[in-house]
Amino acid sequence: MTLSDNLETELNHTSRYVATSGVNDFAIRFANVNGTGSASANNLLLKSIFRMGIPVSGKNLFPSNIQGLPTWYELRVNGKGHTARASEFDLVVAMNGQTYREDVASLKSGGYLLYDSSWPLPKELMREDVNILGVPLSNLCTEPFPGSKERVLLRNIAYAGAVSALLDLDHSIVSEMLDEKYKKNEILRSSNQIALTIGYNYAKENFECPLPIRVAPLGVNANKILIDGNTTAALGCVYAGATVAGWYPITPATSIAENFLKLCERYRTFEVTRPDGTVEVKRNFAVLQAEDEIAALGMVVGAAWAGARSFTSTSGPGISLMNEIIGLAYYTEIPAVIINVQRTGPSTGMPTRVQQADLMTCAYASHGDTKHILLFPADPNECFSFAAKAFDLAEHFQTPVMMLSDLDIGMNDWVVDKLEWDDNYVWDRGRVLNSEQLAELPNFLRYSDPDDDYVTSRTLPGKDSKGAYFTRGSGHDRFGGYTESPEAYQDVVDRLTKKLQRAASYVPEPIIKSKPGSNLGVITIGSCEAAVLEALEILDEGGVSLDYMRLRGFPFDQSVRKFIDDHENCIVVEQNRDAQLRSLLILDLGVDPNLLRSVLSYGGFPLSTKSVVEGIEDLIKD
Amino acid sequence: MTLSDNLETELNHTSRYVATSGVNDFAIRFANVNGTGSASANNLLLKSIFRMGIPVSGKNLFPSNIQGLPTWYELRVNGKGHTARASEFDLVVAMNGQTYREDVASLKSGGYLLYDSSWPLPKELMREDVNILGVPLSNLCTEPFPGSKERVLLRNIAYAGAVSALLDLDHSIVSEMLDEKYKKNEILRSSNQIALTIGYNYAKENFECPLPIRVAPLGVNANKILIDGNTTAALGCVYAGATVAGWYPITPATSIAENFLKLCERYRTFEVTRPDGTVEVKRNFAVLQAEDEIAALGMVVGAAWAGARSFTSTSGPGISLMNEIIGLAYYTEIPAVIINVQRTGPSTGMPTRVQQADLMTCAYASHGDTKHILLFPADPNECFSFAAKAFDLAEHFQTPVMMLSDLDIGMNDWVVDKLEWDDNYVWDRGRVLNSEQLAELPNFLRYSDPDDDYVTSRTLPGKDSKGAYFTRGSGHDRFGGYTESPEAYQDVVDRLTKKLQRAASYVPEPIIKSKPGSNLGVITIGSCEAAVLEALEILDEGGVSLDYMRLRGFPFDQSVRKFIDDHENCIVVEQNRDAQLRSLLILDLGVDPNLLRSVLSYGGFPLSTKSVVEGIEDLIKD
Amino acid sequence: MPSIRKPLIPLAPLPVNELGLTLRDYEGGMSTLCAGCGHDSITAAITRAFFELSLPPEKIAKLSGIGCSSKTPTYFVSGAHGFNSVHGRMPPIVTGANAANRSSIYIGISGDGDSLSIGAGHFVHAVRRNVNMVYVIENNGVYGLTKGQFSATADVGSSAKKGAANETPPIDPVILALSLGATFVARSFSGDKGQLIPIIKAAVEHKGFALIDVISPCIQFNNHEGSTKSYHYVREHEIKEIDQVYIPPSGEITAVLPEDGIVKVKMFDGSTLAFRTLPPHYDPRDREGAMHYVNQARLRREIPTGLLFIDEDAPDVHELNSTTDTPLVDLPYESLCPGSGALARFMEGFK
Amino acid sequence: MPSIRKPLIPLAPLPVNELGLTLRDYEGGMSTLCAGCGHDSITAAITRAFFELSLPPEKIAKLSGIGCSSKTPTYFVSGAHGFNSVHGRMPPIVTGANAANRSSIYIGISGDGDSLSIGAGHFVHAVRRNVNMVYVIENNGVYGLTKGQFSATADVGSSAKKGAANETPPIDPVILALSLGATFVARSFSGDKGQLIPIIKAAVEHKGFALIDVISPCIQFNNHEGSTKSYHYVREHEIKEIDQVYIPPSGEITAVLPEDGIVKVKMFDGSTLAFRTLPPHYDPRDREGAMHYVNQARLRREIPTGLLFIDEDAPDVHELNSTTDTPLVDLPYESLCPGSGALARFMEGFK
Ligand SMILES: Cc1ncc(C[n+]2csc(CCOP(=O)(O)OP(=O)(O)O)c2C)c(N)n1
Ligand SMILES: Cc1ncc(C[n+]2csc(CCOP(=O)(O)OP(=O)(O)O)c2C)c(N)n1
Ligand code: SF4
Ligand code: SF4
Ligand SMILES: [Mg+2]
Ligand SMILES: [Mg+2]
Repeated sequence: MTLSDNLETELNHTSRYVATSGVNDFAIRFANVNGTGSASANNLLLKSIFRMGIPVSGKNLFPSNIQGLPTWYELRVNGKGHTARASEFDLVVAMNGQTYREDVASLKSGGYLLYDSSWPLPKELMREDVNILGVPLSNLCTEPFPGSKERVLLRNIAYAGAVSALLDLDHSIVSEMLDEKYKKNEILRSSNQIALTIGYNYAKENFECPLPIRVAPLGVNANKILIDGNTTAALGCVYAGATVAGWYPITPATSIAENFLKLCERYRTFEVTRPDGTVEVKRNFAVLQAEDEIAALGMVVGAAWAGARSFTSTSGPGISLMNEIIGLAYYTEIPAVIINVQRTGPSTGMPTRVQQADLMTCAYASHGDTKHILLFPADPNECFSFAAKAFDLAEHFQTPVMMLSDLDIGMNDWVVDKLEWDDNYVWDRGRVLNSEQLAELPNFLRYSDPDDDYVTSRTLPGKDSKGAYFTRGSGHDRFGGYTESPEAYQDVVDRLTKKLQRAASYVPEPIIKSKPGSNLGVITIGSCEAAVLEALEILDEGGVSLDYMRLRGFPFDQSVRKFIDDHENCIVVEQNRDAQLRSLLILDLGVDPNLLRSVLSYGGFPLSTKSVVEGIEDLIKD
Repeated sequence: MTLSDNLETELNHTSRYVATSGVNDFAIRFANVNGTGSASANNLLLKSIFRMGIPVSGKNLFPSNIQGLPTWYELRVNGKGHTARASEFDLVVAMNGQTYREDVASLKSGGYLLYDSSWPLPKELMREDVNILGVPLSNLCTEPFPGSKERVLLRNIAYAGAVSALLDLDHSIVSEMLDEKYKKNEILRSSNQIALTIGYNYAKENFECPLPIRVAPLGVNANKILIDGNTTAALGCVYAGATVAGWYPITPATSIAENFLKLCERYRTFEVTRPDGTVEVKRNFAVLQAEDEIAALGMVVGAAWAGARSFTSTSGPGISLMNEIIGLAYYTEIPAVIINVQRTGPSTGMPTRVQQADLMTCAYASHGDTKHILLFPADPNECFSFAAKAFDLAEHFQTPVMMLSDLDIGMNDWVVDKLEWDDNYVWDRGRVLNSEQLAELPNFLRYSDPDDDYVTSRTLPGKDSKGAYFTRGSGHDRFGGYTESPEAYQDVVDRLTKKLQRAASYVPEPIIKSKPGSNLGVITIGSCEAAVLEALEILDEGGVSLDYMRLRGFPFDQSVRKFIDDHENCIVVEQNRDAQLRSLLILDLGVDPNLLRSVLSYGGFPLSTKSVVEGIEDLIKD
Repeated sequence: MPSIRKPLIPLAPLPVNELGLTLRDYEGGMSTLCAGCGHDSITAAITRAFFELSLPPEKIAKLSGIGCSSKTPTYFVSGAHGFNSVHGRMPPIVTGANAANRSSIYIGISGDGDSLSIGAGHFVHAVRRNVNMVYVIENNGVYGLTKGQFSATADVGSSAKKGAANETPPIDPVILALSLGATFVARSFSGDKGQLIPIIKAAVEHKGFALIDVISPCIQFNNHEGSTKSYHYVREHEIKEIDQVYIPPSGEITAVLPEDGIVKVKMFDGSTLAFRTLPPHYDPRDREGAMHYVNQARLRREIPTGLLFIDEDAPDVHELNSTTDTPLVDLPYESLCPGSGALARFMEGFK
Repeated sequence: MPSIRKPLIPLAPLPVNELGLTLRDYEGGMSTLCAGCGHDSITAAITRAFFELSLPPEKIAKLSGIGCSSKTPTYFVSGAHGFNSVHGRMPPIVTGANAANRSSIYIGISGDGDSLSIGAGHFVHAVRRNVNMVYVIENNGVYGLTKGQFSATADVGSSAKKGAANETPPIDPVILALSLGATFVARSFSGDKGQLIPIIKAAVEHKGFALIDVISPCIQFNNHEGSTKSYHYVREHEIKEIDQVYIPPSGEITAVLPEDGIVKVKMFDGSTLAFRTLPPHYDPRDREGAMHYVNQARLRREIPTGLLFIDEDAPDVHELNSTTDTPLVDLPYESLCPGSGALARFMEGFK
């Protein structure tokens, strides 16, 4: 145990990770039943707070089911910008009888409980040490909304109204948002406005509004947007010039392909007039819903072989199925972009919950000796830029590139910097020879003449007979010919090793935040960032100073090695059971396992600051 | 560089790894065209030498093709029992014009070249420093065998005759073998005998027989058999009581399922007389040729769920395809035996060449956090016992078990100890509750009440309603119920971690050969054994003493850790590019990567002693 | 069990079947599907059919892939073992289970996505092998669980909830199965229990692969106007031209059929299937006739339902394999292991 | 190129096609298949058909899975890009390539194992999507490359080389494709170049998925007595009842057909297919009729060959997708990237 034992005494053991609640600093949990339309109410609140210029986050904890099961929405407001998942709440809106017990338990002492007081307070919701706010939501909605289905939906808007009064939300912003949302449907617009007002007025009239937990406008969101990572990943593919997507539906990746289709329909269609005068809409893209994930990646590889930028998006089970073709692309050196929006495994696991548990399987996917380039975005902004980057890397290195997003990033709305695009961007198509270049060669040999990155030049079918060669997943030599000779075979696979090593200096460099003098480092990845950064701040306040490194790509660059070497010990924080990121560091950099310790979280909910603080403290104490 | 630098001066740099040729110590290379029937000629020689009681090995280096491409057969005779692949030859039988150049190059200076002298000596075969033995094979066969197809085949038997004279093989043994082989076909028997005699006599008459490289009868094979690992693996499955096999053809695994079927037809069929008096053959087994590998493993898992011992056999691409269902079996805790006869990857690679390159992919197969039990047989004898063991482990631990054989073990004939079976063996069906046991329980909860190995009890469908439960690859709690709760989910996967840890002490322990005082260790696996042991003997003669450990199962037991701890440094010898066994050691035992260095061979031919000696010397020199 | 809660205490004693079990004994856990989902009605029909057949719960094995449809095995017969496996792979899993224990009654529940996209290859081969099982496709033309993508059974012109129309021609599982030599092919509608229950019974009794393609509207994503798998559309276009009554081995006929156009098929276990066919000359043993009939109806935008084809004589997977009558799982180890003597003799061949 | 070596120097100047290329220009590497393998004859037929069609070699893309059959793309048109991919997955790979570059001519070569076992799901969906390609199944009823296991097309009663008889009913790719709505379905025999060459030409011209199921004996593992895919058996049982001549767009008819029983089909590119059908009323545009005809012949143990069905009007994958006429690979980046301005506007929706 070399981890700074001496620091232990300096630690403050009160619940520092539970941000003291107050103005612009609180967390709310909405407990709903899925399929009842609560999402729009919760989203309304999230977005209104965002528009008031306050840092906010919303985490949707939903079941793998369409209707009738518990679903939660957790909203955290934090003026300092700490928006990792909270683990205790200042306000609980309890709309689901099935989960009353755990909902009320998640409430902090002194917190607020809002329930539908059309019926007597259920005994499971009783708690002496909290403030109970009964709003007769159902009763309030009975008269204005006679349809029972409508009423179920609008009851949610009514609680949003009440909450907005309690938190002191800018009523004009909230109301304006409803106008925007239903601008094409006056009936819905007005019923939503009515429901909002009912709730709002009830709270104003019956409670002391605002509560001590409330918002106060800030101006920090001017250059921010509120967006999910699957939308931005799809945008990244559009901006990278991807033309072919092969995909198969799977939660939580589905909305990438669906968004890509929608975006392409918006930006990449044009009308042509047929000879008979009718108008046809033509598409500068092809989105192919495949029969399964094997086919999806097969289509991507076929399209990439033919020269298109192509990608697929999937999640764990899809990656398992793609294993064989990933190896084919690796060995034949065909670019392929795979976006893996990770969920909880193994097997079907919990499809609507988050983990980062496909790191190993992706790094070494397929049988035989293989290794792949991985990108690890941490938020929707990076999903955009890394998705685009994935195509450059895939084509530059002629190999599969996997972007490992996750359900938290992909499906929740995050406040991030506005996306930006450099119009001077030039796509890196890699070494593709055109007819003029071919004409200058005595002959074309597919796997010969590597450049400094150990990449050889390729040609595209349909273009020039001189560039014709035979792509094969079976043994081939540097000329592209079939071989079963040990030397000729090794020659090619040895180049692949070196090529992948070179990629380390092309993937996005790690984000490092060092303080002078700290000899402990924390290493993390992807969606852990917010919780880890907040945890480090809390630990710092308690006198434990740790340096920070977030990895953004694999293979690991020497800068990663240097960070580890510069510290006595490092703690790797990640969301899986088997410490997979730590494993990759050990294997790829040859780090002594004793120098890397783990804080793991793998229950399926987005990482909370609390679990990171506690995890690190436990290690330091040991 | 901590590897005993001081030893360097003690090394003797002559070619010690090329065994000095002579009596019972030489190697022959037969260069043939595939599909011409050379296998039976070469096999005749192998088996005759075996019957003379001399240690011998035959390595078939064949192409992924049915007819017309180069194929080699390498036969090594070594009185001391060193039968690893030789890399230089004392005699080359050059029957293939396409490969003359490399064939003659593989001949040692002073060695013998046998060619078909019906035509003038081809210039590619000219070499000043070797003895050339022309046998006019085609001419000799023209008269007795007028059919051209027949002649091609029998020309091979003729060279076998010549070789048997040159090597002083016991003629009666050789000739008896032909009688045995063709006992049901007199025409073939006599033509083969004629061809054998033609070659034999020609050599006797024209050369000084025997050559200095020759055999002398030994008595060491009395308790030995000459057999391939796919036959013994199939036997192991039969003896273990496996009743269901789901499989899809793939080289080099195909013959496991085919042998299993044949063996079952022999041992597990019986006749029943139908009411109408006709006789029907009934089968106590089901061999299902699946539509693909996914289905093959699906069948295995279905059968195991229903309570049968079931298995599949496949190779790399099949493992890639099975990834998803491997994870299903792991997480639902269903036994499944998978035999992976490894070939050269990645992708289709070289399907008829050997590697040990699926170690990582098998150890952590499937998305999400997973880990699997692996067995590493080193020869056909272990294929038998480990195959049987695999079922015990799979049922005991209710998890997939993969036996990693390879093409060299699986498809080549090896001289090994006779297989033995203990009739007192009791199969370990693991914790399966029957109706009486169920009756004693208040209720049955699938994933509750773990034993010391963290295994819980299961029930079989079709038996008892009280044992009914729902098997699911989605999130489940210890009761077997569906869950999306972090704690309930973690509870189960944490038990799986511990269960897999326990398995370490159940897999076959490593084979360790230590000499007092050696501070360097060599760690290896599977079919590397013969070459590594011979290499260590050679190095020992040169004054470098190394301890030996061959791993036989994963996860690794503490004895493995101890071996590593007991040595200053270890060298890991394995047949893949990426040092996968070394990676497993580092990850599973937390070994500092700096303590493990690699000797890698991955060209696709069976490991040669030379490459091991050179590899170790290079490391020691560094 | 459908998602509407039942009163906890039954008002009158429930009727019992031959095993003395009530309908309740054939129910499962509470459904978590959307209220009104067609799949729940199929669950109810299965529950009733199994109850009426007096199947011993422990003899039932219920398996599925992944999808809303594939969740339903939890909702019937809690006393039966179930296996909710992975997407598309239920057919080989049943094939293996069935090989291991031929004495169970296998019912596989699948969706149109599960069976005809990712699982298409397995479906084809389970048909080909004539695996002895009831295979239910809960066909809603859509991927329910992943929220509304078109499946391979979506008809051309059928529109998605968001308006886009499907262009790619559908795969009709009935035609596909018929063309592959399936031995029992039926189509029904989740809304029509009167027809579905006897079909399920007949399928259970059938020796071999019994396909029941049940149109089962997804009220969440595919029940709007424009969908050809909506309640409305099916009600308008269904033709129950082929109807049948299942007559158990006892021979007691529980329904009276007009004698006109009756076809009787003797089942493996001695029970009888009696068909009333409206087109008087419809022959449920004429494979090509059945295909023609279904194809022609499709052109008229009609959906003929009922048991469309049956072949009781084809060998099933066990006959093809000559599997012993004893379930393989029940064979004692002694009958499986040849023993050390046989091994020693076998070794002689390798000397 | 078949495995018999050709003299290096041609004796007379070789005939050239419209592009000035000789037959040699359509050949590939030396075959490594067994001498006498049916697959080599198919290679030769493809070589000649492509030569006669004057296809620009660089416009040809030849793809395959894994198997002896799948090796053959190396043996024709060296000047074309080829892709020997993985077992069973050629259809999606072609689908992707075709989506990316619709201007190439795609030919996929597969085996019966490759297409109907491991690749069955993909085959089904490539048919359904009407991917514009020539799809050749080199059908030998056996797994050649893995040495003689029965494939899914092995007929019942067909015996393996070692004597075991196949029991499981076969999948007939022609019936399967017809039942799935395939738009071009032909069957032929590797031994019959006179028939095969015009079929290949027609398949190239066909807009959409063109299946050619070619019976192609495996002389190594499935050419013995008892095999129904042997040269002997096919020669005895083949009926060339449906024959056709391919008439190029120029309209120049190179073969004379008896006027009796002639059916002409106009192809997408203006060429014409003229059929001579022996059963005088055979209508190659009648899907059910074709199925019926093939099914009936099978009962008589006959193998009808020829172009059995064609539908030139069905939309192909690009029509279904409304893909732009310019191959996607040729679109400049500017036409694909909406630019920073559009992005800024898009961002407004997320404020
Ligand atoms: C390998 C894999 N790919 C994708 C998914 C995601 N997925 C779950 S259900 C489903 C489709 C369900 O459609 P269907 O079978 O028609 O069932 P339904 O929900 O309509 O009843 C998909 C694609 C998965 N679970 N596994
Ligand atoms: C995933 C995978 N499984 C199995 C194999 C082994 N394999 C190679 S070819 C082949 C079957 C070939 O049969 P077919 O497609 O009919 O081609 P043929 O050789 O008969 O022409 C198989 C099973 C493989 N290459 N990949
Ligand atoms: S989404 Fe559709 S298929 Fe799924 S439960 Fe709801 S109604 Fe049924
Ligand atoms: S094994 Fe059969 S299919 Fe393969 S090349 Fe030889 S003859 Fe042809
Ligand atoms: Mg569906
Ligand atoms: Mg074949």
